[in-house]
This record gives sequence, C-alpha cells and structure tokens, in this order.
Amino acid sequence: MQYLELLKNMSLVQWAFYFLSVTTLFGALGAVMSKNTIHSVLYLVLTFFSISGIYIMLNAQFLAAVNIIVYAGAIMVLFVFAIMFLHLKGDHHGFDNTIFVSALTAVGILGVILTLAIKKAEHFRVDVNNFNPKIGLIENLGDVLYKKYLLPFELVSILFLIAMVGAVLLAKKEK
Amino acid sequence: MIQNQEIVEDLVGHFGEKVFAFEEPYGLLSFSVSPADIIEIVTYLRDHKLFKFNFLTDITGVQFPENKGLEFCAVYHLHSWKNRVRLRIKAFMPAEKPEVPTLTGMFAGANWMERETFDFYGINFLGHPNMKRILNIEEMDYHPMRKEYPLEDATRNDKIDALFGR
Amino acid sequence: MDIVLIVKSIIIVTIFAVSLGIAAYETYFERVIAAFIQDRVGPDRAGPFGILQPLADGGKLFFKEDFVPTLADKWLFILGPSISMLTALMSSAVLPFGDTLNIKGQLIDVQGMDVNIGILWVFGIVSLGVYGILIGGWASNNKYSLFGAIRAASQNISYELAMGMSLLAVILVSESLSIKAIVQSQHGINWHIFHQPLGFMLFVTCALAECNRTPFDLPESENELVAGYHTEYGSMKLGLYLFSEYINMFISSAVIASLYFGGYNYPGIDVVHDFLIKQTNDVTGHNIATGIGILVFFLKTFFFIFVFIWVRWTLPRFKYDQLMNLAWKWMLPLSVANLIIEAAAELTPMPFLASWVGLGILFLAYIIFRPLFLKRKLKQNLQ
Amino acid sequence: MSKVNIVDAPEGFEGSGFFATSLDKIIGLARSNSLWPLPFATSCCGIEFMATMGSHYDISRFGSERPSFSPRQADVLLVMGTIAKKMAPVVKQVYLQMSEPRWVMAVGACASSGGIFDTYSVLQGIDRVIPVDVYVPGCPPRPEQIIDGLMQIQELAKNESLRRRNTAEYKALLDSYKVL
Amino acid sequence: MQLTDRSKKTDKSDLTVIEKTYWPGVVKGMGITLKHFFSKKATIRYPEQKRYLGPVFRGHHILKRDEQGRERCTACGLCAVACPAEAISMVAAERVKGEEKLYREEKYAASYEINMLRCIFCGLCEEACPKQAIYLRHDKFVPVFSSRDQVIYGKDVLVEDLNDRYERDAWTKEDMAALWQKQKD
Amino acid sequence: MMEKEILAPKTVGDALALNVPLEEERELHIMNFGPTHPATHGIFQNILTMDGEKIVSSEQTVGYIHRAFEKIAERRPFYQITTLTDRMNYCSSPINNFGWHMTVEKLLGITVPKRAEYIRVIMMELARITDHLICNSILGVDTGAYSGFLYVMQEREKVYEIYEEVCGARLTTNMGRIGGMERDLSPTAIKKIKDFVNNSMPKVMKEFEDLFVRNRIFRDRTINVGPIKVERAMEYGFTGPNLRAAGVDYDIRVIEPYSSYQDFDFEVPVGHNGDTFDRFMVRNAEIWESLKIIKQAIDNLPGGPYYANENHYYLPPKKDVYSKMEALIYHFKIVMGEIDAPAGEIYHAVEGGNGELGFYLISDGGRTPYRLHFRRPGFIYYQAFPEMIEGLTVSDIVPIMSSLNVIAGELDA
Repeated sequence: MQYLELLKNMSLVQWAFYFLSVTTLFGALGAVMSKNTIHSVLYLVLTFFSISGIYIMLNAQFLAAVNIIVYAGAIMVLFVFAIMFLHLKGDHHGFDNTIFVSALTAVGILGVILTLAIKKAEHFRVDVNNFNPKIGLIENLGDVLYKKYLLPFELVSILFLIAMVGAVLLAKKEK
Repeated sequence: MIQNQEIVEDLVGHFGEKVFAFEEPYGLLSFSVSPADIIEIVTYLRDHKLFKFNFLTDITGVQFPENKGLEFCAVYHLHSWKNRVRLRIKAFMPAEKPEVPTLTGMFAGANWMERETFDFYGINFLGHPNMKRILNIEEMDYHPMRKEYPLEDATRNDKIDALFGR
Repeated sequence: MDIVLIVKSIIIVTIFAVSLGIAAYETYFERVIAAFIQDRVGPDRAGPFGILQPLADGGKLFFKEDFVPTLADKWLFILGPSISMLTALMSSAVLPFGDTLNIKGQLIDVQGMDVNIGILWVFGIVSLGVYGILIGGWASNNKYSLFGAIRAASQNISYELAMGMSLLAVILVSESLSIKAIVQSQHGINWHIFHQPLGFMLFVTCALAECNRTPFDLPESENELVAGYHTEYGSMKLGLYLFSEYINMFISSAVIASLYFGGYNYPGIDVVHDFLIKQTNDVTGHNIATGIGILVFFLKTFFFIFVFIWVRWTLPRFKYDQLMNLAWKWMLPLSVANLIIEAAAELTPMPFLASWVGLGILFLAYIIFRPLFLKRKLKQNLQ
Repeated sequence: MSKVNIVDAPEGFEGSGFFATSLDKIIGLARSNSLWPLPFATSCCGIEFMATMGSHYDISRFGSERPSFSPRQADVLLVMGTIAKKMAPVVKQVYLQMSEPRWVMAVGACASSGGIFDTYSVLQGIDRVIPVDVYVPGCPPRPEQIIDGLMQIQELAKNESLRRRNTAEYKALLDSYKVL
Repeated sequence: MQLTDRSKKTDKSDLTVIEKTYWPGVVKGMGITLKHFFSKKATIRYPEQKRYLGPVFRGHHILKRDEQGRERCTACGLCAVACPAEAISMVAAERVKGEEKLYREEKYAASYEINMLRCIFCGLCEEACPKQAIYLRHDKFVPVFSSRDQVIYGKDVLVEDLNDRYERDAWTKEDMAALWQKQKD
Repeated sequence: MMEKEILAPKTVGDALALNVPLEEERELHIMNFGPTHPATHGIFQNILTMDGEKIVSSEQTVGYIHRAFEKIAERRPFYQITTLTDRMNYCSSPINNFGWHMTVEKLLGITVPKRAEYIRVIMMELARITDHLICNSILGVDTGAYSGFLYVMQEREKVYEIYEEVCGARLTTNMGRIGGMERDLSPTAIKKIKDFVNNSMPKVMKEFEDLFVRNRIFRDRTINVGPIKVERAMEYGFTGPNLRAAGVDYDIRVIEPYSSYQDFDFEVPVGHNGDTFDRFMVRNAEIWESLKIIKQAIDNLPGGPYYANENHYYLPPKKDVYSKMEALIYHFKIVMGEIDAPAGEIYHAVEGGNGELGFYLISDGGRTPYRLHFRRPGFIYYQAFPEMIEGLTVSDIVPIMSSLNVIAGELDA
C-alpha cells in the first residue's frame, strides 16, 4: 500500500526517470542475454538511448545528443555493420552455468563497489538553493573544457590522433 | 589478296590426303577433314605467316541422315582479317560416335558454340571443359535439332494441322 | 487552460500534419517534376491533374496483402520501417518554421520546441534513422536487402562526418547550436550561403547522401540491387519506408533553408514588419509578418525539394567505392578546410571578405597542386 | 465496470453488401490508379514497353510508372515476350512471390499463346502456368495496345470487391493452376 | 590492329582540373534537364488523343467485300499457308444458287477464323491473298482480351460491315506507289 | 561438388533466399543475378560467387528464351523466315531482315537494283541507330541517369514512325522481300528521314553526349571498367562495336561491302582499351557515322525500281494476278514456297547492331532451307562476361552488361 501511495505521489520527472531506468536495464539485460548478436546490439542501442534520456533529465542536453550521435549513431552502426558482414549469426553460445555464476559474481562485486561509492558520494549532494540549472549546457561545458581543462583536452585529442593512425596502420594491407 | 587456289595448294602440299573434298560454293573455299585432324589444321591455318586465319567466326553442326556412316558434320568458319578471306572446314563423323576434338584451347569463343552444337545435335567435343547443354533445360533427353525430332510443341491445340502440310 | 499551451499544441500538431502532407505530396511532385524533366506529363488521371495520386498509392498500399517472408526475423522486419518513420517524424520538432506569433501579448515561437542543441537533435535523429534501413535490410534475410543495408550504414556514417564538419562552420559563425538562433543570426539577407558557399555545397551533397537520393541512392539502387533494403517489403511497410524517405527529404530541405538560406528571413524583413505594424496594429501586423516569414520559409524549402528531385533525374549514380572516396578523400578534407577558413575569417575584422579570400586561396591551391599530386601518383603507379 | 452493450449490426447490412460497397469502390479506385507493374520483359515486347514508359506514351499518366522489380511491391505482372519452358518456373515463382491483390497481363503473342514459336522449347502461353487477367494481342503490341491492356486491368481493379481474394472461387482458381 | 584506312579514334582525353571537381558536368546536366522541364511535352494522351498510325499500318484484320457487298474470299487457303504463326484456319464451301449476292466467287469460306493471340501482324496474308480479300486495317488495332475464349475471331468479326466500310488510300502496293508518285509531282 | 551447389537454385526465390556461406578460407557467398534482375535486360542468369562485394567467379546460364529459330527455319519457306529474323535482334530487326534476304538472293543469284540497295542501307543504318541508342541510353539508366534515356527514346520513336511509314510496323518490321523491298519509300517517309537526319537527331544526340561524356560521375563509373584486350577479344569472337572499342577497326561494311556500302564515305570509330566507356563512345560515334551514311544515301537515292524484276521470286503485282495466268501461277508458287531454289551452301555476314551477324544456309533445293544457322554475335561474345567481371563489384557488372549490349532474343536464338 505504501508503495502505491509512493507511486501516486511520484512527479512526472520521477516517472520519466523510472521509466528510463527500466528501459536501460531492460536493454542492458537484453544485450547480455540475447542469443542473436544483432539483437543484442540493438538492445545496446536501446540502452544508449535511454541513458541519453537520463542525461537530458540531468540537464546535460549536449552530452545526451553526443551520446546518441557518437555511440548509437556511429559506433553501434559500425558494430551492426561488422556483424552483418561477418555472419556471426550462427556463432552463439548457450547461456550456461559457468557464465551465469561468473556474471553473478561480477555483478555482485560491481554492486558492492557502486553502493559504497554512492554512499560516499552522498556527502557531495547538490545545494538546491544555489544550483545553476545551466551547468550541463553546452556553454558551460565549453567554458570548462577550453579554459580549465585545456591541456588535458588537447592531450586527449592527440591520444585519439595516435590511436587513429595506429588503426589505419593496422587496417592497411601489407603489400 | 590471296586466291583460294593458293590456300588449296599450300594445304595439299602440307597435309596431303588429310584435307579433301575441296569446293568453292559462292566463292567461299570449303573443304573437309577428318575429325581427328581438326586441331592440327586449324592451328596451322591460324599460325600461317601468310594466311593468318586469326578469327574463328562460327562453329555449328549439320545432320545428313541420308549420308550413311557420316551423318553428322561439324562446320567451322575461319576468317583471315588481314587477307579478307573466309574459309569453311567440315568434319564429318558417324552417328554412333559423333566426336570431334574441341577448339576451346585455341579460341576461347569456341566454348559456347560447341556447347550449342552439342545441345542441338549431340556432337561431343572431346576435351571441352564444360560439355553440357546450354540453351535447353538440362532434363531434356534428346537433341532437338536432329531431323527425326518434331519441331512443334506437342501440347498446342489451337490449329487444324490439315491446313498446314508441314 | 493556458493559451500558450493550446497554441503550442496546435503548432505542434500542425507541424506534424504539414510534414506528413508535404511528404505525401512530394511523391506527387516527384512524379510530375520527373515527368516534366523527361518531356512527359506525369500522372493526370487520378483526379484533376492527377492530384489524388498520393492518396491512390496510399490506399492501395494500405489494402495490399501484408507479408512477412518465412525466413525473415519477424519482429525486426516490422521494426525496421517503424523506426524509419519514427525518426523521420521526430526531427521536424526543432525546426523553426517562422518567427513568433503574438497571442494575447505572449510571443510564441512557430516551432515544436526550441532546445539549445537543436541542430544536434536533428543530427542525432538522422544518425538513428539509419537503423531503420539497417534492421529492415538485415531482417529480410535477402542478399540484396543486406547489401542495401550495409551500403546505407557505411554511407550514412561516412557522410555524417563531412556533414558535421561543414555544420561546425555555421555554428562557429552564428555562435549557437539552436536552429532558431542560427536563423536569427542570418537576419535579413545576411545568409550563410554568402559566407560559406563551400560549406553549403558540402552540406547539400551530404544531405543528398543522408537521404539516399541519387547520385547517392546506392542502398536502393534498383539496377543493381533490385530494390535494395526494401526488396522484401510490400504493402504499407514499404509505404512507410518510401514515406520516411520523403519526410527526410523535406526535413533536409528545411534544414538547408534554415542553415544557409536564412530560414524565414528575407531581404527587407524589417521594412515589411514595420510597414505591416503601421498599417494594422502591433499584434496583427506582427502575426502577418510572421505568416509571410513562414511562407518564405516554405518557398525556400520547396525550392530545395525541387533541387533534390531535379538532381535525381539528372545525374548518374556513384559506385560504392567512389562514394567512399568522395566522402573521405574529398568531402572530409574540404569540410575541415572550410572550417579552418571560416574560423580564421572570424578572427579578421572583415569576416565576409576574408572567407571569400580564403576560398579563393584554397581553389588556387587545388589548381596548382593537383597536377603535381597526380604526377606523383602516376609515378607510384608506374613503379 | 458497467456492462457493455454490443449493438447488433442492422439486418441486411452484412457481407459485401452495403458497408463494403463504398469502401470497395474507393479502394478499387485507389488500386486502379496505382498499379505498379513488374515488367517481366524477356524479348521484343519489352522493348515496346520501354516505348510505353517513354515520353510519347507515358505510362505514368495511369500512375504506373514505378516499375517494381521486386515482386513483393508489384501489383501487375506484365509478362512481355516469349516464355520458354526453361523460364516457366521462374514466371511462376515470381507470381507466387507477389502479394495480393495481383494481376497478370500477358503482353504480345508469345506470352499469350506462344505466337509463331510453336516449338519444343516455348511455353504455349503463360496461362498454362499462372492465371492471366488480360491478354494483349500483337507481336509486339503497339504501346497503345499495352496501355489498353493496362486500362483493362484498371477496370478489373476498380470493380473488384475487397473480399474477392478471400473467396472460395478465387482459391479454386489458384488451385487449378497449382499455385497455392 | 589496323584493317582499314578508315579508322578513327574516339575521344578519351582526360578531364580538366575543373571538370574533375564534378561541378561542370553536374551543372551542364542540370541545365539540360531544366531546359527540358520547360520544353513542350511529347506525350500523346492516348485514349483521348490518338496517333496517326501511318498509311500502311498492319492492324485489325478485315475480310473485304467488293463494291456490291459480296465477300471476296474464295477460301483458297493461301493466307493460311503464308501465315508463319499458323493462326488462320478456314473451311471452304461451294456457293449454291441464290447466294451470288453474298459471295463473289464460286467457292467461299464457310468459316474463317484467325487466332488473334497467335497472329503476329506480319502482313504476309494480305500479300498472299490473290483476291484482295483479307486486309490488315491501317486505322484500328485488335482490342485486348480478358478471357481466352474471345480470342478466335470468326467471320462475324472479320467480315467487313456494310454500314461501316473500311476505306484506305490505296488497296495494293502498286496503287500506293502510283499515289506516292502523284504526291511527289 | 561446389559447382553442383552453385547450380542448385533453380528459381529466383530459391536463390534470393540463398544465404549459405561456402566453407572456405575466405568467406565467400553466392548471389544470384537474374534471370529476372532488372539489369539483365534480356534474361540470363549470373550466379556470382562473391567475397564481400567483390566477384570471385561467376557462372552464366542462358537459354531462358530459347525459341528454336534454327529448327523453325527448317520448316518454313524462305520468305517466312523473315519474320523469324525480325525477332532475333529485335532492337535492329531490319538489319537481320536484309541480311537474310541478301543471303537468299546470293543463293538464288538475284541482283538487287541500286535503289533497293540504297533504301536497305537507309533502313539498316536507322536500325543501327536505334540499336545503339537503346544500348547507350540503357547504360545511362543502369548508372542511374534515367532522363537521358527518355530523351533519346523520343528519337527512337521518330525512327519507328519512319518504319511505320515504310512497312506498317514498329519493331518487327518485316519490311524487305527477297529481291528488294516490300514498298518504295513514300514522299512522307523521305521527308521524315531527312528531318530526322538533319534536324532532330543531331540535336538530341549532342545533348545526350553532353549529359554523359564529360560528366565525371559517369566517367568514373565506366572508364577502366571491364576492359578487354584486343587479343583476348578476338579469341572470344568479339565483333562489332565491342571489338572496335578494344581497338580493331573490323567492320564488315568496309571489309566485305554488301548492299552498296562501298558507295558511302564513313569512318570506323575505334576505342582505346575496350572498357565500358570506350564501348559507349564507339557506339555514339557510330551513330554519327550512321547519320552520315543515311544523309548520303537519301541525297543520292537513285531512281528506278525498288525490287528485282524476277517474277519467279518476287510477288507479281496484284493487277497481273487477276489478268495474267502466268502471274497467278507465280503468285501461288511463291506463296506456297515452291520457288526453285538451287542447292548450295552459303555464308553471308552483315554488320549487325552488335557485330558480325552471319547466316549459314544449306539448301538442298527444297522449299525450305535444309539447315540455317545464325551466327549471333551476342551469343558468342557473352562468353567473355565472366572474365570481364572478375574482381569487380556488383555495381560494375551492371554497366558492363548493358554496354556489351547482349540481346537475349539473339543470344538464345
């Protein structure tokens, strides 16, 4: 009964949050458990999509958009692309016990770590009164990236460049 | 311009009895060889310095049911582009064993022409890489161009045969 | 209820209906324009001037036997066209169709919503659109479909890059990601096309590629792949695919019009606005001016739709590897160059002049260095 | 929850009677104006079909300019040209792959009856393997005749009830061609 | 290989640097299509507008009657023999007394059938007819059929209707040639 | 073993659904291209073994419209075979018609009057134009540009109007007779031909070339796509435009002039390396040459009769049939097919739309040919197709196929 009350009193934002969480988890589970590789990639896309929804709720619209464009729109398409090309369709394993146990262990450990982390993080709760609602927006993001963290940012870009060159070299056929 | 006479003389001089039955119907030199010699003669003609019969125009088959013992005939048309001369070579073979060596080794284009001839007449080209029917369905159990087989589709029923004495 | 909310919902519904209606009639215009280009008359027997042709097509498709191939992945087979349609319809939400309407003293944007990442929204949705094709093509379990799907995927990803790069130059100049702001920054005749002709060309080419229109219609190139990704689709599922393609075409035209041709801006917009206000009153005048703006916007959009169709019936199609070459070896470097030129020009006191000078230098460099480059290539080939 | 009353349909309004007719008519009209052809062109008649698609005759006026080479999307199967016995299974297969409602038009003498090719290798009319709705005579027919044939099919489409494809007679027809 | 003295190489010169940017070709092509967009349309709106089929078009068959309305056909069977499609069949009958008004010759075709789906409209029957009885109309073509049992045309369709006689400029090739000669002069 | 598997799909549906990878090192898969694929304008099946989009090997199946021309010809009198030749290469049926008539005339020893020969030349060149137009414009369609196709189709329509004026049919013309033409050219026909040659066709042809020749997209699609070396082309029996594109100026009109071709001044266009673009360009250039020939022929059209005065072979005038017994007898004899053909053996070749179109005729003196064999250029050079497409992609084989201009009716006979 109490829970029903709780449900009744939930705000629109909360509804949206729980909906997105459920879809995220559903997608994630689907990605892991689906027997068809293409299906699991598509589940993963669903996960990304709902995570982007959560980003939006956090007022990080830019992050949400980039998440969709880069992960769902490009990387996952490449995944699907590769899988389609490689005929991985028939190449799936059953969901046997060892995997189940190891997965459970991993999830358990992760859960413990996360719980601890969240517990600790509670100390840094946002000050509701002085909260800047534009914190996740692109202007602030740019400000932070190009002023405060300029050096790391550029370093990261160089890192990417190196990775790209490496990838090209690897992909290039030997003559 | 090379005269047919020159070719005949050269061939007879080189092959002797192997080439025979020279004819010149409508200006086109035509002669017969035995099936076994066909490759040798075509090679000779192709590589000949003067004649240069470089182009295999056509291969086809003919059936002469009356010509007992040599019912089938493979007809080759060669063409010398430089000299603008054409040549017809015939190889007769018996109905029991219609076999002739293939020319696919020399002219890649002979492949399908030979297959077609096989399809139509059942002339077997020995050494052909892919001797099977080409135009008709594989399940067909006869060679339709032979004179003994009918042309018409047996199932047609909308004409009065008496009117067409074919 | 709040008047703003009501008007807003009316606007949203209208936008929805308008994009559907335009997409439907794009099929008609495609046929008529194609016919006119080819010295024909086009459909003229379904209603006067064949005006009912789209309805006939729709009616037929709705009542055609719905069919799922036995070997197909049933759910994905259905999901494919749905995603295509969904993504196509979503992107019109952020397009500013006009300036503001003045209703009871409240200024309401003629726009679904004005998010500050508007252009990224369009971009993201478009990049998701490829899933529709991808899933549909894969689920059909047909070689030709699969080829179409794979081509669509690689093509969309490749052209998105160049598209994003040329877009960056626009964002750089107008200093905002919101389409509304971008349009406003081109007030009057200060359109981006005049500043960034190269960017415009690149963007249009990429838009063609993203919509899978000729010369980039490889995913469904009918002479090669029968019908590409929708080979196995019939009835309304096919209808949805075709429809979403046309909606995409409309959206791209609208985006091009907003990004490079000033959206609802037109020369002398202020004069007209002032004149109308003087003639009537503040409210009516403003609203009429907005109406004119909307009209102008649609005119521009229709022009681009026409260009899309015109191009389709003129140009031959690329080949897959040439398409990739074009994307990676031409479009991407050029768009980066464009970005650099625009960025540099922004730093100078006269951005307009500087950008043109930059482009001139780029072109000269191409003319000069191209032969050298070719010679080296030739040498390499010879070795 | 209150009890929901289901109102009985008025008497005599059932079947392909009153309700159906107006819808039938509209959809029939729609179908007839949007017949997407599958040009199954094998020989000469295919070349005349090109002329039919061309500017002088312009099949698009009838809403049929979108050739659907995928059988799933086509409404009319235009068999143009000789169908050899080797080809017959393919024609049948294509017909089977088309989704309902589908029409078949045999264009030209060869497709309709074999024409001058009364030979061992030619199918004497495609109606031996699939049901044909319209025959167009001629060898090849003029584009006008092909358009006539198309208009005949439009007529058929217009006057067909939506349920025809589910009726027993239609099933029997398909059965007689062994295409079910 | 050079065989004649008439050979001419086709132009396969490289594209210029500007042409390599795709734009000149694209612009030129679009210009051409735009020109056609505004040009006059070639379409003949068929059922409403009909195209002239030429003076010798080979269309619908007709069994001519002579000036007095008698059938010309004498059932000699030449047309049937000449038909490559074997589409014509006929049954001959002797004319009896009292039928002189109906048939010109002493023999006539009691039944005359053409299978319209077999016919290839080659015109050989018209040419073969020694009595100028069968013609292929130049102004009309055979309509489409929607059922197999309509396709064999009997005399009821083929014989000329006296109330709607078929006319053409010239009935034989020779007349036609004379007519053309006159046109030329 | 593997070949068996490749041949397994008998129908389109089977093969379309075919999704079985072959067990090999590279992951090869099979794709079925035809017989109803839109790009196989005629109908033949290509079963492609592919590595990704690259073609590793291919297997052709033809015979989907095998109609047994040669067998029918053994049952038909000489004049009825014209209707068969009409349907062989239906894009240029007058060439086939006249080629056949010339063969028979050679057999019968008929000399055709000059006027008839000139009219034949005009008709044959018109046919060549339509043939090349279809081929080239379809190449445009196959590379995705549809409008050019419809522009030139309007010109083809004009050629058909001329045909209609001359013989009353559009495609399967049946316009010649043994010994000459069926009809003379009418003044309207001459006017139409002149208008076609001088005004409309050059204009449209220019436009068509403008649309394609300097367009980089088109060039990229065709240049160096499917080239074939001269030697290889000759081994494969290439003739006609496809051979000329490879660089040999082999043209029967020049080498063995028939039907007064020696009277005309024209050039033989040759290409460079025999790729798709060369074939396109050679055909284009040939259209221009054909126009030149027609112009010369129509301007110098000799007077006189349009048929040989051989009443044994050419149907007598209808008027004579009524009045003269002799004419009536000949009329019956000719129609019954009882002309006295001498026994003999003939090979006659004409330059068809696609290459050397040969007629090999054996007559035993009967009313029908004893054996008639057609040397169909399409049949012979289509063999080279697998070699030409090896290592290319699906997008390439479509333009190659259409630029080869294989006409299924001719190929399958």
